[in-house]
Amino acid sequence: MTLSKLRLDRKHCRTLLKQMLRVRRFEEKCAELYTKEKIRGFLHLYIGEEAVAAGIMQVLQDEDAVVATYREHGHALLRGVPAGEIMAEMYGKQEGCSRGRGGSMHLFHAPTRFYGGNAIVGGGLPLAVGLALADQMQARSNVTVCFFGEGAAAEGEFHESLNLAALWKLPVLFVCENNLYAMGTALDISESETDIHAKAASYNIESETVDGMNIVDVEVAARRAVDFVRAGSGPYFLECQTYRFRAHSMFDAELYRDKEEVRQWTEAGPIKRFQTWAMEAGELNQGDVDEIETEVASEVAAAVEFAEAGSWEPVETLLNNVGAEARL
Amino acid sequence: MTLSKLRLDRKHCRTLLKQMLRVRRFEEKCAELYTKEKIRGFLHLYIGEEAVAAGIMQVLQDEDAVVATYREHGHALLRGVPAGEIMAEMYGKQEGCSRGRGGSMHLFHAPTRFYGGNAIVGGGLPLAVGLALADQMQARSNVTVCFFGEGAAAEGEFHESLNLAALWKLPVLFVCENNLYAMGTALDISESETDIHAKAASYNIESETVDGMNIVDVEVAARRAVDFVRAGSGPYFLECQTYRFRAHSMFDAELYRDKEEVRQWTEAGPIKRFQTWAMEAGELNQGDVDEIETEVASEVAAAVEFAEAGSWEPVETLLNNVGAEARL
Amino acid sequence: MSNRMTYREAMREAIWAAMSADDRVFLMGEDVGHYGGCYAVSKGMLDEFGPERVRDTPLSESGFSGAGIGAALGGMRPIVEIMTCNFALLALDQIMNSAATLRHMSGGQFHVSLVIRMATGAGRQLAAQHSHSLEGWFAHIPGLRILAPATVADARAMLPRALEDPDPVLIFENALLYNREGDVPEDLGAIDIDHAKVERSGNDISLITYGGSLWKCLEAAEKLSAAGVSAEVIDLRVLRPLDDSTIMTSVAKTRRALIVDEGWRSGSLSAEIMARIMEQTFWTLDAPPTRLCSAEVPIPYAKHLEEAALPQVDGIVEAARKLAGT
Amino acid sequence: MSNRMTYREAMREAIWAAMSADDRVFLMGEDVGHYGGCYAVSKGMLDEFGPERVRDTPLSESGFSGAGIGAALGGMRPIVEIMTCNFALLALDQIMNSAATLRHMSGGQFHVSLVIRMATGAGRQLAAQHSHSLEGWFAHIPGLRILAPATVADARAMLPRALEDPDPVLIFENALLYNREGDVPEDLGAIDIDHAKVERSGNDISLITYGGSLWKCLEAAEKLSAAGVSAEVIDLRVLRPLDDSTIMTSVAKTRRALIVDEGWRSGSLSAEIMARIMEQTFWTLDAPPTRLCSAEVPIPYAKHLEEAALPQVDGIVEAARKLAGT
Ligand SMILES: Cc1ncc(C[n+]2csc(CCOP(=O)(O)OP(=O)(O)O)c2C)c(N)n1
Ligand SMILES: Cc1ncc(C[n+]2csc(CCOP(=O)(O)OP(=O)(O)O)c2C)c(N)n1
Ligand SMILES: [Mg+2]
Ligand SMILES: [Mg+2]
Repeated sequence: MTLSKLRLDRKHCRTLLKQMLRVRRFEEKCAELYTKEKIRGFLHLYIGEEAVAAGIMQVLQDEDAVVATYREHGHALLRGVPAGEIMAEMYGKQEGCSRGRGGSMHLFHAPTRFYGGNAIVGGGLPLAVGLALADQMQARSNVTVCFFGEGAAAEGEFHESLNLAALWKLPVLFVCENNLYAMGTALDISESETDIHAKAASYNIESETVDGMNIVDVEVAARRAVDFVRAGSGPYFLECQTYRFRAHSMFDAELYRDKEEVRQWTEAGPIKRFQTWAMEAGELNQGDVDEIETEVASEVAAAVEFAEAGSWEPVETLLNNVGAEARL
Repeated sequence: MTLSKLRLDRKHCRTLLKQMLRVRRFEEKCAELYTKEKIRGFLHLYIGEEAVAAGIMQVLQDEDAVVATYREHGHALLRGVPAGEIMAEMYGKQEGCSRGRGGSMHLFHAPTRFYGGNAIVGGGLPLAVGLALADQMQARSNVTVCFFGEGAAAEGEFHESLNLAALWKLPVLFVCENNLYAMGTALDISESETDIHAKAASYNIESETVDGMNIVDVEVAARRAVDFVRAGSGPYFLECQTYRFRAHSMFDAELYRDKEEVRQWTEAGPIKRFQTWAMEAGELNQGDVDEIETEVASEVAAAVEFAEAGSWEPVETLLNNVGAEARL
Repeated sequence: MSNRMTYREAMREAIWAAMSADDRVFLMGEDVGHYGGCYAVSKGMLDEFGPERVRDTPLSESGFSGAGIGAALGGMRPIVEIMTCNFALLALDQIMNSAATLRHMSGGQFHVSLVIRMATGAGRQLAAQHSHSLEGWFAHIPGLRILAPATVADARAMLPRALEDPDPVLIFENALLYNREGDVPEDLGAIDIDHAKVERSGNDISLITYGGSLWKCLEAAEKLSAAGVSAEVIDLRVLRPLDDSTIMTSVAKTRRALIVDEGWRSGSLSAEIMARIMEQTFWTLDAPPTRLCSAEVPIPYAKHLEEAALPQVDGIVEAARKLAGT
Repeated sequence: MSNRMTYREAMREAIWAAMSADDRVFLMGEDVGHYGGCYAVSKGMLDEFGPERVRDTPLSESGFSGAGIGAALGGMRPIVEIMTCNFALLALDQIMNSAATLRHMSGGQFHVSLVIRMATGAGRQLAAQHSHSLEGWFAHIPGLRILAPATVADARAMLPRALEDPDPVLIFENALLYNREGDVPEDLGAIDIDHAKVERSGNDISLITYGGSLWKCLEAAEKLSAAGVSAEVIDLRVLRPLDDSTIMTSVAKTRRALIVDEGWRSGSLSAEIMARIMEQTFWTLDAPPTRLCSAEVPIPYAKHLEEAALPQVDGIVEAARKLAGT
């Protein structure tokens, strides 16, 4: 594992493992609740990709902004949105972080500057550009991190956003979560140039590719990238090579990839890998892991409890939140 | 002048000069007719850029397709649309190549596979991709040439189209007419990477830059490009560096560039340059030039006459050509 | 003679048959191939017809819709699939400024024989960005033909006819219908696809609707019948151009009309129908036509709120009874 | 006290004043800076406010509209200029799926205080891709506020109020109006921008319109008056939300309504207004409301055809007389 500029002491190892496990266990619970019909609509699991969001969130500050996709439970959780509010949102309860209006694909949270939750592929990129523009114009040294899949790189909005960000030297960190598939479309049938990070060069954007299954690598790269962006040097493009272990959504028959490929990637999963390494390196022991699992389990249980205990928004307020006043 | 693979005999020199002059004189007349209010709406002149379309049209075959922009009088004329029909179109007469429905920005002509005439910047690129796809799927060895300005390169449709063309190895020749300005927006305030042809690399598209003020260079490059495309090797991207001598449209106060810059480019104009060279090289003499001017003048005069003699479509047929039958 | 199948199977069979019959027909869109279609409509087609004709596209709605237009100009008969009408907004420039206008701008020289299919509608808790019902809104655009198959038979019959149309046709498939079963007659040619259809005959009130709401209206008509109100139910089927004559004939008979439309109320198709009724058959009315539309809110995720936002059977019954004065 | 100026000057003064008063306000769009604005509205602003606040953008309507949304979320007050509504189609995903829905999807946590200005309308022989009148069509979208200033005073007064709005506001400026002169009162605050306005009072018929057509209706009203028909002219001003009460009050008085709308007829704003009249004041009507809209054709280039495609004064007079039975 790359260790440059990163103090991998016991405490930090514990944090990294725990953060990944929080997402993993939370989402496993979501999948279970989906089959029980507690959660409905589309549910896109991040399982397998945890190292990406977990690595990057490490290096953000409170005032930074985050824009994500419809596969954003992990990002929300790791950004600090309370697990209970996320779960309640997926239940459709008014205690949810979007008052039950958004559901799984539209988690929002003002206190942590978490701007969603965007279910239009590529749609978050222009927003991130604008958030960064606002920071730049108001001379705030915040960073806006924008997560998206490699599938989004084909959309026109990707192109327009990267150009704007580079042209105006905006403080955006673009994080491409390259999990090789956009639904069932493999990268090589959607991009004439499959080296995603190389695209950044055509906009004069600094970029690099990192092993997204290795949280330490991700964190190191993220620190470099965020420092660069925060220093006012312009945008940065980070491609994280990763893989989703589960189906695209709960409706996907996974006809487009074979089980062996999935098995191999799962084998090299980010949690297993980091945990093994940290234990072998003597930074963590079984007791630590058990402790973390217990903490995480109780967080998840509490989240479910919170969601279960939540209430339904009265139907009378259906027209709320369309506009500031009910004048629309 | 580059002469590789090009037989610059007297006949060909005559052709090249004449083709450029046809556009120049035709458009000078258009400008005049605009001030007389014979032509209305927007009028975008190609004056100064003639070498680009003239050079490229040399190498096309009858079955090839052409897609252009709102600055397309020259392309239409050089592709073989009769001058009279173009002029009549700008008059709004039903003898016009689009029956007076389209005007200056929407010239169309089925017999020469001239697909417009598109006033949405970037809007022609996906069409060109589709035309090429149709040719590929029907195993025809046609080339589709798509002209657009450097301003279009910022649009999302540029990105989506280049990716599709490269991904599917489609027979499209993308011709970027880089005249340094998109209306009043200079290249360096609209692109983070101002080397336009370099963008093609990010899609794995072959590309080159050529001096668009030099018709011989353009023709040589076009031949190479068209051969490549016709051979089925995939798309090709040609950036032609050029300059528009006139305002963007008849409404433009030209606040964004200074007269000296315009003067310098005009000095190095494609017609002046080629004519001087051809005369110095002994390929053409003053008599040839005079003859060409006479031929061109009479073509333009005939076009005006045709347009003047044209008729107005009766108002009763207003709803025609919305759909095949009048069922819309 | 007829065959029983689901709406999904009907669409699949329609595409399959068209591809088999005509080499110029091909299917293009996101995940139509390897994934099998986001609603499994094109499952198995990649194996049958190959990747040239069952063409997975990158995520680039504007690009591949425009490519569909170009391919049509080049003599092909593309079926472009946009996963849902929500994403079709990304392709609207190509649809309105190119597909719908090319014939006109070219003075009739060119025409765009393109079919674009997309899913539409709410009801599956997919929230604001996946639940638009924009078919009525698209019906504003001259140059387009807008189809909204509600029945399995129409799902089967409309596509081949759309492919014969020399101009662009948009087919909106309400995603809630894919699993619905129905009968498809053997003789597809006998299915008229230019007109609205009286799906249920009645005398007291006309329920005018299309797509997913047809089934709600038919259910409501049953309930109304029990309450002594005889409701006629009209399936519009073609949203552009609207078939005024079927509408007016019905309204002239029942003298009362309720339009049920899953689009947002203001500026919806329901408004257009009300305006036309007013223009064409005002003097036969016993009462002003009314309408039941979606609430003017981005569709909420929570089930009870989503249900409240959409026209439902009980609401239709209530509105109809009020209008009928019972 | 009032000042005389053109519509263009009024828009310029409005933007200028807003930028001077509030650092958060900035203008962003194609050619707003060095070129001086495609309709010369922002001429001189680059020199005054610098390139940060008068921000020339690349041709990327979706990108910079979305950037405007993000900047609004980040606390700025962007004025995004899209040259014309024809090009706004490229930004529709950002407008409908983000700007209009973010408040709702986030359960009220976020709001998008964004103003998007764009030119609209036909009449200058710019043909099919430059002549759409889409304001009524955009008015279908919940979450947006749609303004259509027809007078010079409104051109001056609406922008600052739009900037105060916590939610997205779209301002449609009919390009034919830029050279029109009018008076702007010193006290802008006194201008109510939430309601429609009776621009001319009358008793026999209500002419309901907005934007460029207002002036045609006023001219028609003069002619009608000469023919003994007293026409009331209503300028809608705000197309979403519609001010039903001003409309209904007028129609209840005149009992006859003619809606004049430059949009294509089917699914136009005129249909919505007819539907509302039907819903709210049906029983006071002496005759069914009628409407005069643009012909359902992409706008042709030829002058006589373009004129024939749009509502004109003579046509308004004729339709009004027919309706008034004179
Ligand atoms: C504009 C748009 N087109 C299509 C879809 C449907 N869709 C949802 S996710 C997805 C795949 C996206 O792939 P990628 O960007 O790689 O992200 P991943 O799901 O792999 O994380 C598609 C096609 C959408 N939501 N938005
Ligand atoms: C989508 C769109 N946005 C804006 C415009 C207005 N517009 C017309 S031409 C033009 C500049 C285009 O520049 P470029 O592509 O370089 O072509 P050039 O005019 O220089 O030939 C602009 C902004 C348009 N027609 N379409
Ligand atoms: Mg992916
Ligand atoms: Mg240019």
